[in-house]
Amino acid sequence: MNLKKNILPDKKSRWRTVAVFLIAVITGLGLFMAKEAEVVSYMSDNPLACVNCHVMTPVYNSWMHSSHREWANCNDCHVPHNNVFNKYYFKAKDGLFHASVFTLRAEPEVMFMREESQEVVQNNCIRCHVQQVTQTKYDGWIEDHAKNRTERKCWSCHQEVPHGTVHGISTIKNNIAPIPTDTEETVIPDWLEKQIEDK
Amino acid sequence: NRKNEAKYKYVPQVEISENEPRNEEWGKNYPAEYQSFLQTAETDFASQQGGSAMRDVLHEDSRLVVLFAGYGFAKDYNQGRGHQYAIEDLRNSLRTGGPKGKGDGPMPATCWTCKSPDVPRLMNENGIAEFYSGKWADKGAEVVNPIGCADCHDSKTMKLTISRPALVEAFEEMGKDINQATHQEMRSLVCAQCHVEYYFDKKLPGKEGVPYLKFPWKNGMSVEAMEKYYDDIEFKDWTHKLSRTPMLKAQHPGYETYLTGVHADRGVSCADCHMPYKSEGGQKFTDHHIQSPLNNVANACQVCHREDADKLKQNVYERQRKASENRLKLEDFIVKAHIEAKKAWDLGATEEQMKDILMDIRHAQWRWDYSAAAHGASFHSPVETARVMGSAFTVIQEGRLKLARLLAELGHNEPVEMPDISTKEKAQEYIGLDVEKMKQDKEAFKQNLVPQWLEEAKAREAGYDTKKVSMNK
Amino acid sequence: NRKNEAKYKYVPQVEISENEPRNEEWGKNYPAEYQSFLQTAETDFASQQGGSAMRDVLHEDSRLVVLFAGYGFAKDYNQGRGHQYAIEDLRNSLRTGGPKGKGDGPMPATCWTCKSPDVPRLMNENGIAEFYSGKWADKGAEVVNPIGCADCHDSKTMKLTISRPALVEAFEEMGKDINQATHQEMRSLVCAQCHVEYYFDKKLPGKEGVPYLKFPWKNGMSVEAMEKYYDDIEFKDWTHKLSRTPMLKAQHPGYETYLTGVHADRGVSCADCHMPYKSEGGQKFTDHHIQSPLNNVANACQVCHREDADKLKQNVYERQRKASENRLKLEDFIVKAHIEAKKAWDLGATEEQMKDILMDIRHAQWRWDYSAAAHGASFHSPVETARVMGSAFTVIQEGRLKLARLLAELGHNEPVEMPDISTKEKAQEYIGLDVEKMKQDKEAFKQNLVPQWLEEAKAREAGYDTKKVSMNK
Ligand code: HEC
Ligand code: HEC
Ligand code: HEC
Ligand code: HEC
Ligand code: HEC
Ligand code: HEC
Ligand code: HEC
Ligand code: HEC
Ligand code: HEC
Ligand code: HEC
Ligand code: HEC
Ligand code: HEC
Ligand code: HEC
Ligand code: HEC
Ligand SMILES: [Ca+2]
Ligand SMILES: [Ca+2]
Repeated sequence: MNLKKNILPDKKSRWRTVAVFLIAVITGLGLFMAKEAEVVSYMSDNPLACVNCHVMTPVYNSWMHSSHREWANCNDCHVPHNNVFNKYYFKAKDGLFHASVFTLRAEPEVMFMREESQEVVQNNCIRCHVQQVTQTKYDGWIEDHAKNRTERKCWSCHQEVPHGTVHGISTIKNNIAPIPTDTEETVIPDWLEKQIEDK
Repeated sequence: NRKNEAKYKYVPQVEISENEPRNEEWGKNYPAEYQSFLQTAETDFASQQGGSAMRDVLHEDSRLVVLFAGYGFAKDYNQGRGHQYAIEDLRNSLRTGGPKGKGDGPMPATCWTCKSPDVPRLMNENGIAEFYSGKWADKGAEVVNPIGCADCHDSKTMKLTISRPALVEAFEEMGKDINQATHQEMRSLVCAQCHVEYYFDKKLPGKEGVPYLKFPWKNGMSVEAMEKYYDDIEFKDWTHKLSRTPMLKAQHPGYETYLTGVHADRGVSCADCHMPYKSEGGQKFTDHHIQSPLNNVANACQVCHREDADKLKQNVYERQRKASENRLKLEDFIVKAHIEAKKAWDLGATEEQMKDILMDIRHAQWRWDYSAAAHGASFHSPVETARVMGSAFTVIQEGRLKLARLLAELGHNEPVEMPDISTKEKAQEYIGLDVEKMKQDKEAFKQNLVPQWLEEAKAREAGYDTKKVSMNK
Repeated sequence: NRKNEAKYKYVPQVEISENEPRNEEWGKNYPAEYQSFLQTAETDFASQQGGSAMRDVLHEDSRLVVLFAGYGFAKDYNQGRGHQYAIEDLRNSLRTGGPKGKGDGPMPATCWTCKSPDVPRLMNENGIAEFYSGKWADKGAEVVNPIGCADCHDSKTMKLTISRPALVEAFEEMGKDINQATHQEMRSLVCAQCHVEYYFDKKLPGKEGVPYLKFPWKNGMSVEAMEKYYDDIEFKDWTHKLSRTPMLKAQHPGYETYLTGVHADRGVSCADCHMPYKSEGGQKFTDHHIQSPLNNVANACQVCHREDADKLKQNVYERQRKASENRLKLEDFIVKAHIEAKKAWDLGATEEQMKDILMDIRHAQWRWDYSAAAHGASFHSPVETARVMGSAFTVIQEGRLKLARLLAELGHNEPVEMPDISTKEKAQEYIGLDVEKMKQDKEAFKQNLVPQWLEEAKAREAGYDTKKVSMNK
């Protein structure tokens, strides 16, 4: 009761109606957001989860054409991997943030990683490449690596890993990518399917 | 919903109908892809052994004339060039002869299958077996657009799609469902519609006599598995003119050999190297200028390899050099085997005496061809290519030893004299080809029949246009 | 600076004198490296074709007995195992026979060269040519420590160092200065002191008669360059017992073939795979358990390749399988050539008639051996290995065709009957080896001479110890 009191204004107040309305809107919006963003799929590691948002298509496509496609999916880089709890906590937080921005249509033309995200990614680069970047025996092979890697972000040099050197929502000509909502599962057109059956 | 909104952020200029064969129509909606696609008309790049320039394979290596004696490839054989030329090169090739009209000429209609987006259109309109029926010249007016969008894309969704039944049927024969292919696999499978070994099955139950296009993958895609497939059905592409061997032609097992290489093993697709991303005006798209990646190392290789472009080229060249070093020796041996077999026949050898020998020649040349015909194989899969050549060396050694003993028995115990086949012309003369005649026929065909085809096609396509406008509300 | 700080973090327990041959002395200062080094005594890992387990090559593939007829390798041939066994295996090998004392036995002192850190010590004390002089048994009491620290390290700085003159001299002959080698190159060059093709030059001006250890690299390291080198100086390792061919033995051109592979091309060194970093108790050090990397894929391969360990193993096995498939066929052919040549001699062939044929056999077997003897080559450089085998296929085909014609001329126009060589024992009997006798001699040697050697060595080394303590202020 107390709680209700704290949230809802006095029955008599005209704010009451407004508040009820607002709550309804927020809940509805939340559900809408969840649906729009395919919240459930967002829990998975499948990169398709990210393409639920068209704004993610450019990064998806650039990743798809990158050296890392076969080894690292989005979450391998963008989500902490130090422990399971952290992984999902970060994902949820991040997901809600993205979803809100998205729903508000506030996405900038060119996105940047927030500082927190940068740290996460940097740690993930190191997680996979730890031997290459920390073993002194590669000092000779990769000049200056030892010093630079500690003071700079990996991608300040490895600029094309994995999204290429050009960033921004409009950097991909045709925003075509396989999307999770795509229910069509066959790669054979109907006419051909029929012709083969008829044969 | 906003996703779709974004997906079609580009403004569609026209609505593209199913199986639209005219690439320029698609190009109206996707100008960047179309412009790059047009670049496959360029012919100015030659690498060590590939590239888009016209390369006369018989001229560069006249042994092939003898290897293919009695078969079309001895007449004319060029290295593949850009997709834009698929129709033109097919018309120009001496292999297709100089038909004078419908029902004429050496080749079946099936030869069109891998050359044009008119093919799925026709198959849809008339049926698959109907498409494969008849002579090549019968469909000259129908098939006019070079390889293009409708060969690989669904016109509604732009998704990659399989437009050729042979690949679907081959998967079925292997007990696989091509619909299970992942997106990444599709980026190779669209190529596997054409860049594969094939044969014409004239004994298909219910379709007897129709040269039905098939891929011999039932037992697997290795050189041995396909060889067994052909041996089991006692198939032959032709009978060799000199040695009378029942021969097999390995056309271009590009996909099959690619699969055995380390790039395929690591999930790298054909499109990754031959259709990398390209940036123009700050925008990225799939480069549809399909060509030798060596003309585009920065986008094609350096995405994954941080090496110098020159070094990467050298890596490719080195593998190609090592392969061709042995390939040429192998060819020498097989050429000799054909000529030695001819000598044996001339000296009165019997069918019985020749039987095993001819099988050795058949198998050796099949294996050689499997390793050679897909011009990319020595890079796509250098280790498998070398293994296959090794197995060919083995078979041809056995064959030539038998031949040596047979010849000795027939009274000829010394090396058989070899003709001068040092140039394409000499070799073609040796096997008895009248090239001048063939060229004249071809000229006549180009003067008379081709213009008719083009006119007919123009009239037909003018019809589509109207249909098109009406659809484009 | 922090790097140096780390480098000298250990507290030296003893001062190690120049050319200290006793590994345990070094081990006092570098216990982690020493402990891992001791693990080369393990023999519990067998991969598809390698590993540390004892593998009798002649038992696994009895064709080799015939290929090496008349030579030591027909008696006994095992795959290399851990460095700890270098001395023991050399003593146990039937190839070194059963010497009864100084001046006795089939092998020269030079055989010790690649087996022990006592070698640089002796060379320093007595001179290089002096070391190579005399019989193997002459130095049995001097060379007792298995391959160890002093073979690769400078005792003062611990820097990698070249302790064997043959490698330095080979570089000079190629007009190169080994002192220019980078640190990364040194990580392979220390191995190249031993894992290379070699021969004994008994004609060295001024040192005539001394089997001086040389690497035949003057014209290059390819199979053709070395072949030419040997042909030019008309060198032979032995005369084949059946075919009377002047033969060459390719010992283990590991470094030469490695250099032609993609890993070397990318700057990956032997040590990267065979001596990766290892972490123990938070401390990182170079794993001195030199072995098949397949027993340690995580550290050896996954540093660079993030693939599944199983997949990486399969990559290796696949390359090895493809190589051995052709290798075995090649061996069959060369075995047959030897036996056919014997038949020809038996039927009265003349030197003149046999000359070319024997050269073909010589070259074919040399090339086969070059591709096979370094057991790692089919992975280190699969493409070059296949190329070399292809060239061997070519030469042996020519040879056997000549043989077939010659045999026909001599009245034998049919396949030569092959003996049963399906097991090591049968093959050794066929080539006329008295294995029982050899084993008895070996037993006697191990009972009588070896214990004497060990005692002498113990006494000598006891002397060093005192010297050592005094140095360790
Ligand atoms: C190998 C690691 C890695 C993988 C895998 C990866 N990213 Fe990134 N991502 C980065 C790095 C590094 C940046 C920063 C790029 C820069 O600032 O230059 C980045 C930046 C971004 C940005 C900011 C926008 C921009 O263009 O810089 C977005 C959005 C993004 N990634 C989403 C994704 C999605 C979605 C996926 C999967 C489809 C993905 N990432 C896969 C490493 C990765
Ligand atoms: C609901 C739509 C949506 C989904 C689903 C989505 N994103 Fe985003 N994402 C956005 C929007 C909108 C932004 C721009 C935020 C800004 O910079 O204002 C963004 C920004 C980012 C950034 C850069 C900002 C930052 O957080 O540092 C990264 C990285 C990123 N997304 C990664 C991912 C990954 C990884 C996934 C999938 C696991 C994903 N996104 C799924 C909408 C989405
Ligand atoms: C999940 C593991 C993983 C993560 C996370 C990861 N990488 Fe990689 N990276 C790989 C693998 C696997 C390869 C390919 C190695 C090979 O082919 O030998 C690779 C290759 C590379 C290469 C060489 C190829 C190229 O594209 O130039 C660079 C540079 C590189 N990574 C940098 C980075 C950077 C920078 C990050 C962080 C932004 C990162 N990696 C994150 C696994 C990872
Ligand atoms: C100051 C620039 C710089 C920074 C910062 C940097 N690198 Fe590098 N890195 C290089 C250079 C230069 C090379 C040499 C290879 C090349 O030519 O790209 C290299 C090579 C590599 C390679 C090997 C690529 C191959 O050839 O397979 C990996 C993996 C790598 N870096 C990962 C990282 C990671 C992870 C970080 C961050 C912890 C990082 N790098 C930070 C410059 C840098
Ligand atoms: C790892 C990169 C890579 C992949 C994957 C790849 N190729 Fe290639 N391909 C090459 C290179 C490099 C060449 C050699 C070009 C040359 O010699 O100029 C080549 C050559 C070719 C050629 C001969 C071209 C010419 O100029 O003669 C054809 C055709 C070809 N590839 C088709 C395919 C097909 C089909 C696939 C998939 C089944 C495929 N490639 C996969 C890199 C690749
Ligand atoms: C399964 C698909 C397929 C079929 C069926 C097919 N081709 Fe081709 N054709 C190709 C491919 C792929 C190439 C490119 C080969 C290369 O890389 O060189 C090609 C190239 C050609 C070329 C140009 C290069 C050259 O060889 O001169 C001609 C001409 C040609 N084909 C004629 C024919 C003829 C005639 C037939 C019927 C007997 C035929 N094709 C059937 C796929 C096919
Ligand atoms: C419809 C059949 C067909 C399809 C689908 C197809 N090709 Fe081709 N391709 C051909 C033919 C035919 C030629 C030879 C054209 C000529 O020489 O006239 C050719 C030529 C080539 C060449 C040689 C170009 C040059 O410049 O030398 C390359 C490379 C190539 N194709 C790669 C691919 C790749 C990669 C794919 C898939 C993304 C693909 N092809 C899909 C039929 C096809
Ligand atoms: C030989 C096969 C082939 C042909 C022919 C072909 N495409 Fe593509 N196309 C591809 C492949 C492969 C992709 C990459 C698909 C992916 O990665 O999802 C692609 C991607 C595209 C895309 C998606 C956006 C992009 O750039 O990645 C568009 C749009 C497109 N093609 C249009 C066309 C048009 C228009 C034509 C005819 C002028 C055409 N294609 C002909 C194979 C082909
Ligand atoms: C999408 C990534 C990708 C692309 C594009 C690519 N490669 Fe590779 N390449 C690989 C991987 C992965 C390997 C396997 C080795 C490894 O695991 O690091 C490899 C292996 C190789 C090797 C060693 C295999 C051998 O045959 O010895 C060479 C050489 C090579 N690539 C050259 C090229 C060239 C040239 C191109 C362009 C025509 C190219 N690659 C394009 C990823 C790629
Ligand atoms: C890229 C990694 C790599 C490099 C570099 C490399 N090796 Fe190997 N080596 C291997 C692998 C893998 C095997 C196969 C082991 C097996 O079959 O169990 C092998 C096998 C061997 C063997 C046979 C071992 C056995 O168990 O039979 C020897 C000896 C050897 N290598 C020595 C060398 C030398 C000397 C060098 C440098 C000149 C070198 N290797 C460079 C990976 C490497
Ligand atoms: C240039 C260096 C070098 C010289 C000289 C040398 N060896 Fe070796 N030896 C090696 C190497 C390296 C191996 C390991 C080979 C392998 O990977 O299997 C080996 C292995 C052996 C083995 C154990 C495996 C086997 O073959 O049974 C014996 C025994 C042996 N050598 C005997 C000899 C004899 C006898 C001589 C003199 C004729 C000799 N060695 C001269 C380098 C050498
Ligand atoms: C002083 C000579 C010498 C040097 C230096 C040397 N080796 Fe060896 N190596 C041998 C001999 C001899 C054997 C065979 C020992 C036996 O079988 O008794 C051997 C065996 C091996 C084996 C087989 C081990 C097994 O478990 O099967 C490998 C792998 C190997 N060496 C790698 C290397 C590498 C890598 C280096 C350099 C870091 C190196 N070797 C340096 C002489 C040497
Ligand atoms: C077959 C050659 C070889 C032998 C034998 C050998 N080492 Fe090494 N050692 C190496 C190589 C290679 C390295 C790596 C050097 C580098 O990268 O700078 C190394 C590194 C070291 C280092 C530097 C620290 C480290 O762990 O990287 C020490 C200390 C060392 N070895 C001690 C020893 C001792 C003690 C022995 C004898 C028990 C020994 N080594 C025998 C080749 C050898
Ligand atoms: C220090 C780095 C490094 C190490 C360690 C290493 N590799 Fe590689 N490997 C490479 C590079 C670089 C290439 C060349 C391809 C490329 O440029 O990506 C390569 C290529 C390959 C290839 C393709 C070449 C071929 O023959 O087809 C295979 C397979 C491979 N490595 C397996 C292994 C295995 C197995 C091991 C461990 C025994 C290993 N590698 C150790 C860096 C390494
Ligand atoms: Ca065929
Ligand atoms: Ca030798």
